[in-house]
Amino acid sequence: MRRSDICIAEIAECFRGESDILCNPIGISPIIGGRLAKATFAPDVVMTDAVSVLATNTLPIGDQDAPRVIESYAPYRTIFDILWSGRRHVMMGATQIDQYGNQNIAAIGGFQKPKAQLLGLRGAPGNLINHRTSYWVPNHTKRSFVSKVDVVSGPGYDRMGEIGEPGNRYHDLHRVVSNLGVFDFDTPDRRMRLRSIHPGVEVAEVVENTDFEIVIPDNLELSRVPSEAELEIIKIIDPTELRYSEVQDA
Amino acid sequence: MRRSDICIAEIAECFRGESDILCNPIGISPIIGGRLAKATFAPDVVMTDAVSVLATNTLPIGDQDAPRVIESYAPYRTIFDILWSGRRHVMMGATQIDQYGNQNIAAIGGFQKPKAQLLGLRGAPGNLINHRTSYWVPNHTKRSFVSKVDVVSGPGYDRMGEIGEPGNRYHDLHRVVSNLGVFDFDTPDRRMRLRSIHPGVEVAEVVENTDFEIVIPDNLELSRVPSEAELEIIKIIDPTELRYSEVQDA
Amino acid sequence: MATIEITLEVIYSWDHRKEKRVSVVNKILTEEEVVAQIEDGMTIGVGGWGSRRKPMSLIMAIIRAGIQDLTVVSYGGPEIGLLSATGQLKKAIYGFVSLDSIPLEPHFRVARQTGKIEATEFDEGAFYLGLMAAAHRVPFYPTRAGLGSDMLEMNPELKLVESPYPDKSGKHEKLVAIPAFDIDVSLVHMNRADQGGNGQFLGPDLFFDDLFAMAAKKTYMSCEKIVATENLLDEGSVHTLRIPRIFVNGVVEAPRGAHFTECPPDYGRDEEFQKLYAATAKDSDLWESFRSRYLETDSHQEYLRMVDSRKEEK
Amino acid sequence: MATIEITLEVIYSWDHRKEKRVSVVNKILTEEEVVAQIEDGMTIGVGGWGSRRKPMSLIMAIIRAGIQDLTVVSYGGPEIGLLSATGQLKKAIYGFVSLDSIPLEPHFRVARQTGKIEATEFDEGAFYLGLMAAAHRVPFYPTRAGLGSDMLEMNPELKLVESPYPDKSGKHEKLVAIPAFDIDVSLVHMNRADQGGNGQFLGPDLFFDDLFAMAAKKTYMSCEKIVATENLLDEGSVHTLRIPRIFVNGVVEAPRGAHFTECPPDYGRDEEFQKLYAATAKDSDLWESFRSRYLETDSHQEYLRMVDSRKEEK
Repeated sequence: MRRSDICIAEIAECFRGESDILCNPIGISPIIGGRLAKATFAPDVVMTDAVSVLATNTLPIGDQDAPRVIESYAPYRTIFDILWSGRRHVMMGATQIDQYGNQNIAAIGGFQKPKAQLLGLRGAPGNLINHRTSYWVPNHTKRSFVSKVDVVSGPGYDRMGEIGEPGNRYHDLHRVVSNLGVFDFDTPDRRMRLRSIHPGVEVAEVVENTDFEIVIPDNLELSRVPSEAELEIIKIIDPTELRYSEVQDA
Repeated sequence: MRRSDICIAEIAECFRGESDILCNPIGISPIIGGRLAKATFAPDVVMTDAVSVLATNTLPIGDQDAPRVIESYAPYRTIFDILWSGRRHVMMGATQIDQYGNQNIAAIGGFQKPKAQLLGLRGAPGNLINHRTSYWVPNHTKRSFVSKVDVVSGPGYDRMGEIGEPGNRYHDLHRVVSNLGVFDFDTPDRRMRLRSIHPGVEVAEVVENTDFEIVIPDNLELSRVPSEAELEIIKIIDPTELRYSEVQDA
Repeated sequence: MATIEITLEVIYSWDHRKEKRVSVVNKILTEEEVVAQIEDGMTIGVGGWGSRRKPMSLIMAIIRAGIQDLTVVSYGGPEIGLLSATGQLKKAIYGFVSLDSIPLEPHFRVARQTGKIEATEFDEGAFYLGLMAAAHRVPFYPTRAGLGSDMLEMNPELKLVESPYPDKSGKHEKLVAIPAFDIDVSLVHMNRADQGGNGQFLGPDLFFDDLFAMAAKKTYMSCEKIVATENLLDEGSVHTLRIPRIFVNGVVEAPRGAHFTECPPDYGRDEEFQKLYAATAKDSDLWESFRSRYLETDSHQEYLRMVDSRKEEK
Repeated sequence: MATIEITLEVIYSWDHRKEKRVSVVNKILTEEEVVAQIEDGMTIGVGGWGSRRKPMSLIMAIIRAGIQDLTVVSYGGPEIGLLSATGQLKKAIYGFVSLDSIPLEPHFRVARQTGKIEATEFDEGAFYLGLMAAAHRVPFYPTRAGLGSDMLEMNPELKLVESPYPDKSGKHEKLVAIPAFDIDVSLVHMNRADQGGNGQFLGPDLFFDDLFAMAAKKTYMSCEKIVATENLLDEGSVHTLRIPRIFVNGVVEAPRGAHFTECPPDYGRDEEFQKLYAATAKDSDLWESFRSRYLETDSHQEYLRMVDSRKEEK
């Protein structure tokens, strides 16, 4: 079992129980995982073709010519409508993430004159404050799981706690999936918790690669391994194995 | 020459000099007059087919099957966009209008429990505060040209003067055309002025049928009589003579 | 390894745990099942515009069910007139109330003049903003419309908001804050839909039906015809697929479901029937016979039979 | 009586005073004529999205004309990268700056990391509201987006606005007031247009080009092909006619005018050329040869010849 496929099954798990929302994962593994969820246990979510329609059928990633069974029109303006309505669960990447889930995809070294310009705020400020959001970090190190992010693109639980009611009422930071494990914020003080660890990973590896104190539960579960049926479906979604370039095996 | 045709030529005159705006007259004579303007001296305005498109060609009023040369899509949402952008000149009716141009199409006898419910505010509040507006009153009497309107749907110059800058900066009450004459507000105190009188109408008739003191200029002009070419075009726009049912001859 | 047929059709409905197909979302309901979700005192958003593409079969079902104390939010047409005539309407919130070919809804006129209903009247564009604010879950959107007119006097609950930014002369413009409508259930009528509730308009204008669907806690969609998802593009371009099923809680197949309002290209307005309806506002005997003949029917189908039999009788 | 041929074609262009036909609106311009309307220091709105349907032939004309101190407002793509590389860009106001297949615009990256340009960065949805506010001529639209993130720290000029309405717990929600963008000239690229400037998109998404057109004091539209008004529906449904000419001051026929960005269905992105362009951000020699070969051309046509000759050379 390759690590990437475990990650993808756990990304899919982020969307378990969802229906009648736009499942909107961004990036290679998130798209594969989101489409796996829709292809299996979450068929009632809607997903885009990554261009401008909602497609009922499962599309191979990056295949512009795959036949689409179109449910509805979804140009960017409609995506913002859906975003603001709250009927959306997005999975974004995070170049940096801290213990309360503050995410940075904007810049390293501060915004004014960054050492490294990253993607920018993109839709993160609006996503986080309007609907459920999960994150995907393919390279879990102390440089990605940091004690303090350089810029806050997507606000975490501490920041949103300061905003308070009613501004924070739709904030719902769901999970973080990394190449080492799955994390959530189901702790009394909303600090990040190791929810499950991928088979083959040691807890010490997670701790060593995290620049903040992470909550480790007493009876830690192992991340789920995809079934053979799921692996077949993953191969359909990602026939050219883009996923393996994103995640290193142990 | 029938009075109605004079009215229609003067309605058309309201749009002289306009280009690259939505000429949006509402009601029988206004639509005929607006289409006459576009068919002749104001070809660069755009007009709707009264349903959902902007049509380049001149359409007979009420003819759902007339071929349309469609310039652009204009569902109601787009009409509001255009309205708020200011690139529109509307001509509305007025059940009551006062000396500062306050218009009532909402109710007689106050809003709370009206003696007579009229159309309502409709788009008048937004129209008046966003772009040029003219009015059409087919029956000029003391009950329509009143000293005080029962409800203000479209605000006149006194009301907008109270709002002041910057709220009033797009307010532009252009003209009022009635079955007796043409009126504007080109006076120092923005009271209504008789701009021209229709051929065959006496000034006394206007004064007697107006419940406020109207400004009469020293050298009063006669309203324009449509040319024969215009009359031909009016017949094309209104082949079933709907216009004659709206305006009585003297 | 589990045996699954790897086809586009199959793979989107496979549960790896139970190793079986998951049923595809099916939200088909009857009018009665929709109306069972509506309670006395609720606020109902109604799509369409005037006497155009109104979800009349659902309105008739509300009348049959006798739900009381309703508030209707709409670019108003016969739904407001009918529900005020039957005494089920407590309050109307509207941009206008019209039958188009009859400029003022006659039963609405009566209701207003007798003080039978409460009324909150907005400028037409301001109404759009109240709907959009609800769809976007912000408490208000600002507009200039209403300043100087009696809209603010008529609705003393409306507040102004000052722009935090100065204009070029240093002034902070005051605008009217149009509050987000608080809608419990929206009802819209589409030309086509699939069983999941993806809606399609084939006529000239969507009106604001997508915003009604987004603005409400629950939305029910009636349609002329339910088609398979893969057939949605048979009759209109992708731009006509404007209400995604995520905003729809149930879908009702109701052929001629907008009668007597228009639903082009499927059918035009039944002007003759509309005139008949309009005439009942001024004559209680006419209303009583209209009510007993058309509103006491026990289904949309029977209503249509009564409508059609009238034509045959002539 | 005046002799006029009473045909649909004729009667909309007849002047009763002069008794002659009035010319039908014709706004066709060249790239140079458009650029002559743009002055140093202006704020330019640019339609499209990332590396999709950008009005590149107009951007190239701005580069040729050497207009300085520009502010660009856009869902940014190569227009921001190019104008910062040529030193003509003073400030960028954006929701993002991307080449899509290359997630971060590489020249923009350099400009930011060297502090060469000022930057005002918005949440993508907040950007939409700033554009819509400008189109609707209101000073701001409110949104929740930005609260809790560093968007407010990054843009200290942004203010909050408090809702005048209490929520159910009695609290008045504070929102970010996104100010209307102040755009002098907008540039958009359409698939088709008529000579009056009615624009048509035939690809998957209009993006926000209608709002750019409305939001600016003047708007210029380039297009792949100018067609007769009566042919506008030949290739797309009425829903694709989304920019009426009242918002367009001039229209330029520019086949392949969006190169190297995509303009489907007319053509896709020239990924190879985009890679070539992207590589120039890290190598001043490469940039110099790119600049002299492609940006010092004297017309869009010559630019295309240079692009095509490169392919032939290979």
